[in-house]
Amino acid sequence: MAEKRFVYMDHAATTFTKPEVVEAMLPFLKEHFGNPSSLYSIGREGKEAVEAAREQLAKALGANSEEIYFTSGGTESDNWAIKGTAFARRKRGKHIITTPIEHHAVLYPCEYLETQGFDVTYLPVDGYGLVDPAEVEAAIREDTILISVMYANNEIGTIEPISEIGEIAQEHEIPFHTDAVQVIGKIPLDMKKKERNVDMLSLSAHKFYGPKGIGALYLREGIEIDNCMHGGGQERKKRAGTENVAGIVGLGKAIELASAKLEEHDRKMRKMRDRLLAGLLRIPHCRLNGHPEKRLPDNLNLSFEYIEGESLLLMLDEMGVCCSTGSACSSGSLEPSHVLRAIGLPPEITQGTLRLTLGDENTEEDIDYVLEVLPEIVGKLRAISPFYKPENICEK
Amino acid sequence: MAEKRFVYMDHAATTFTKPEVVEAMLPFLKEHFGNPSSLYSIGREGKEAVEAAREQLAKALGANSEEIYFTSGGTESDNWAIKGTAFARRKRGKHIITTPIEHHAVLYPCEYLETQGFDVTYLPVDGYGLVDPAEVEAAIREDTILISVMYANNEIGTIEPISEIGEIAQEHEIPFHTDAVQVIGKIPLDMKKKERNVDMLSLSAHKFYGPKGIGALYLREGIEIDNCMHGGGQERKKRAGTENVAGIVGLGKAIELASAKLEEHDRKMRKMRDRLLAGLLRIPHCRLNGHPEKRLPDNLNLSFEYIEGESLLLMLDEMGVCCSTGSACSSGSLEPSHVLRAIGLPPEITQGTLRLTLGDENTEEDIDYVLEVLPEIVGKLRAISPFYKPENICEK
Amino acid sequence: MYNKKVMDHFMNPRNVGEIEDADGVGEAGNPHGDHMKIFLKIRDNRIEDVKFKTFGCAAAIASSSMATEMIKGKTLEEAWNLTNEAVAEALEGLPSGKLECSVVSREAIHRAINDYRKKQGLETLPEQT
Ligand SMILES: Cc1ncc(COP(=O)(O)O)c(C=O)c1O
Ligand SMILES: Cc1ncc(COP(=O)(O)O)c(C=O)c1O
Ligand code: FES
Ligand code: FES
Repeated sequence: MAEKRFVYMDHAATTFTKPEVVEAMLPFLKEHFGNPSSLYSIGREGKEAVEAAREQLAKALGANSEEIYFTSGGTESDNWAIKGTAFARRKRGKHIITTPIEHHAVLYPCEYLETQGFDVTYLPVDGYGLVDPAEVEAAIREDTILISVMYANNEIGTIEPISEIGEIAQEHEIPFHTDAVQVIGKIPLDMKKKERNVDMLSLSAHKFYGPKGIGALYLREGIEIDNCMHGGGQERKKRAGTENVAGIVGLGKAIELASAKLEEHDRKMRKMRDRLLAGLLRIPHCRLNGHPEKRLPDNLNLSFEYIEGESLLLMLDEMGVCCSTGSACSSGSLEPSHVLRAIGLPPEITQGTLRLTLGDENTEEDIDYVLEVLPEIVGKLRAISPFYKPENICEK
Repeated sequence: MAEKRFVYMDHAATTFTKPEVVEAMLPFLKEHFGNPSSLYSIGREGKEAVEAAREQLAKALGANSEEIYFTSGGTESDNWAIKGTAFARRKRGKHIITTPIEHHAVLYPCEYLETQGFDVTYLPVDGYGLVDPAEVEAAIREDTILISVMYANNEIGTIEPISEIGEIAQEHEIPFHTDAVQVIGKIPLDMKKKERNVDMLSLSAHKFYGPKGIGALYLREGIEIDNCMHGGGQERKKRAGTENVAGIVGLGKAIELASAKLEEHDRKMRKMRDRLLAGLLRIPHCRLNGHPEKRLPDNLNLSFEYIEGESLLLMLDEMGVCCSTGSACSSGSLEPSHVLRAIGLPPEITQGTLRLTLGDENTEEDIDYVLEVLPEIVGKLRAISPFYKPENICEK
Repeated sequence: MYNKKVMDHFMNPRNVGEIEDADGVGEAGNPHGDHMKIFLKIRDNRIEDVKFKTFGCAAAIASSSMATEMIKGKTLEEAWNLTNEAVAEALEGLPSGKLECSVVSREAIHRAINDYRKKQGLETLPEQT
């Protein structure tokens, strides 16, 4: 086997924090520690830094900075958007439309709302995980108060037709939320143009080389929403709690860095990903999940028949390769991925599924390495699998 | 006037982050960036760090580590405790007991619950801000499902009779929450002994020399509570969202450092505070708010008649002294403090109120400095106040 | 998550394979789709050789490997009485929630022994659950 090498290919789970981002944060952990709500000078420094980060993010999204609210991460943004809208609009109706392939940070708030008297429609998705805008339109009822469809799926990478769905939502005057956690720093957004029909959008800094525990919710002006965090007057009285100044500054720096290199990043990711995919598809009984074209530039989701994902993951880890079997949040649980189930993947194939997500520091050498070790490991695991018939073994 | 000196006396608003804390955090912003939910090695490092911090906090509280849940701060902990308990127990009743001097992170969730059909009793407090346990008992109804009384008030420093109130709650089998945000690192707690009747307790790292944007909720085993953040399976499925690993590690280090020096810190704070108080009380028409003995060792809340707080604060800032007029969250607002109103302070006196909260890096020289500049500034402002009668001027 | 011993048995599982003319073959699975197939070569009431194939997580594979090591050379009675706790202990512990993954090996062993007994015209023994 090849010489062991550390290859991180789980950027959809979390990314490292870029050194420039850590540098930008440090002063706010150290000397500029004031509470941004305070009137005196060292408080104002924090306040200014928070507002500068808000500008950075607004610029990247083509949004107004008054439409940006910092939160503790993607989960809070999703929870706030879903539950906040539902409770604020409950007098108008109790129907919510979403998809079965959302992140749990959207699905579980919806399930919670079901226990509170709301009614949720989970749209069908096709074998690629695509939502059909016509199905959205068909699901709309008199009492529909919210539509939430993720921008791109975190497991299989499929990108949804957000503009089309947004247009339908807009026509029916229903607020439209999208979980864009996996999209920021990869696909250019413009809340004034391309995404003009998106009313709420969630993001999380640790998916684009920022720190963990900080995110934001884009809230289009005029959108009716209940607060989720009640308390002090921070974030223009919409999200209470002393600001995580260092985290916010880190998010600002991270989005600035990502925005400056969107195209370059996209090209680099695609090139590496396509070579990796071509190489891995040579393994027999291996299939790509998610849409072949409408997918994130850095995501590969592959099922290897006759083997089990955790074993595959751990053997890869032993060889220095970090990746994931589904969404990171559900690894360690025995439940098969709800996304793979929703796209109709049979359970026995679902089990042997691996997600490889590329990122900034990956190199062509990393691709070479994975192309060397992964097929060997698949072969090894198949050799001990009671389901695998020897006549099928055709790895070199 | 004395030579200008930077004196931070607003530790109740936020503290600086101790260098050892920043040191402890850095590796988790840099090389150990893995997602704690991931199975491979670099994820496990994050997981272990989170669990080590949980142990540190549990030890400091005399709690089991399974009773600790990390949150994004004191505000989230309070919101979760209040709304989570209310919604989980709404079938049993709709009555909540709290006080009018709680932080907004408790008060506003209560007000929100009132819009959702709950009924909230705000207990009376005396002139010192003390709650009478007999009043708690008297307020209990058949349908009372939660009692929340803060451990110590963030503005006037008064420490409430938490043990006694806890005992009453326990006798009536009503869950008891306390906001201990201002207490951690100052007063030793023991959830197995002294605080054995406290079922839920909120804390926030940036009040004890940890980072902003991270806190915890102590939840006694068996306590019934709805999730506030729904999503991934983090925090034993009770608080979803990718863990703020660096923040959690910082909280752990900060509580460890604070716990090791509780007594020393207490002695040091009291000594400085008492000298500062004695010196300031020489200013005529100046009064101490809050209880003279049952108060936090580092808190002074003083009203200077005939002057206005914001002016006082800004002049002090010009002299390098950072402090606050009330809670940091409400400064910048023109509303008089709800706490000072609740203890019956007349509005014209409330206006001239200053909160000075001492901390770790304050020195006797800082006290000397404030004792020199503050009386001068008070004198200066009184001299331009139309309400102030010259015959009252008695500063040297 | 897994200790060194578990990782060793997972990365280098012992006794992997099939025995063409096995005296007893047993298969067991669980609802998650995990599956083990075990092959026994038996002489004089002793397990002379054993091979297995397993589809499952690292805990399942390591338990299969350890269980086969533990029954090799043992009498059928000894092999029958091997508990999954003993396997877990020999592995120096499994993570909580992964103890169940070792149950499959015990069931497969029981079935292989019963398969052998059936072929010998003996009555099968009741499997504990
Ligand atoms: C699509 C999607 N939504 C939401 C989240 C939740 O974000 P966070 O873990 O930062 O709260 C994630 C990542 O875990 C995600 O991939
Ligand atoms: C008593 C009290 N409760 C709650 C909070 C809220 O904590 P945080 O701002 O960290 O969310 C504070 C501080 O602002 C406080 O002093
Ligand atoms: S005069 Fe400015 S706040 Fe009242
Ligand atoms: S055998 Fe299924 S998770 Fe271990």
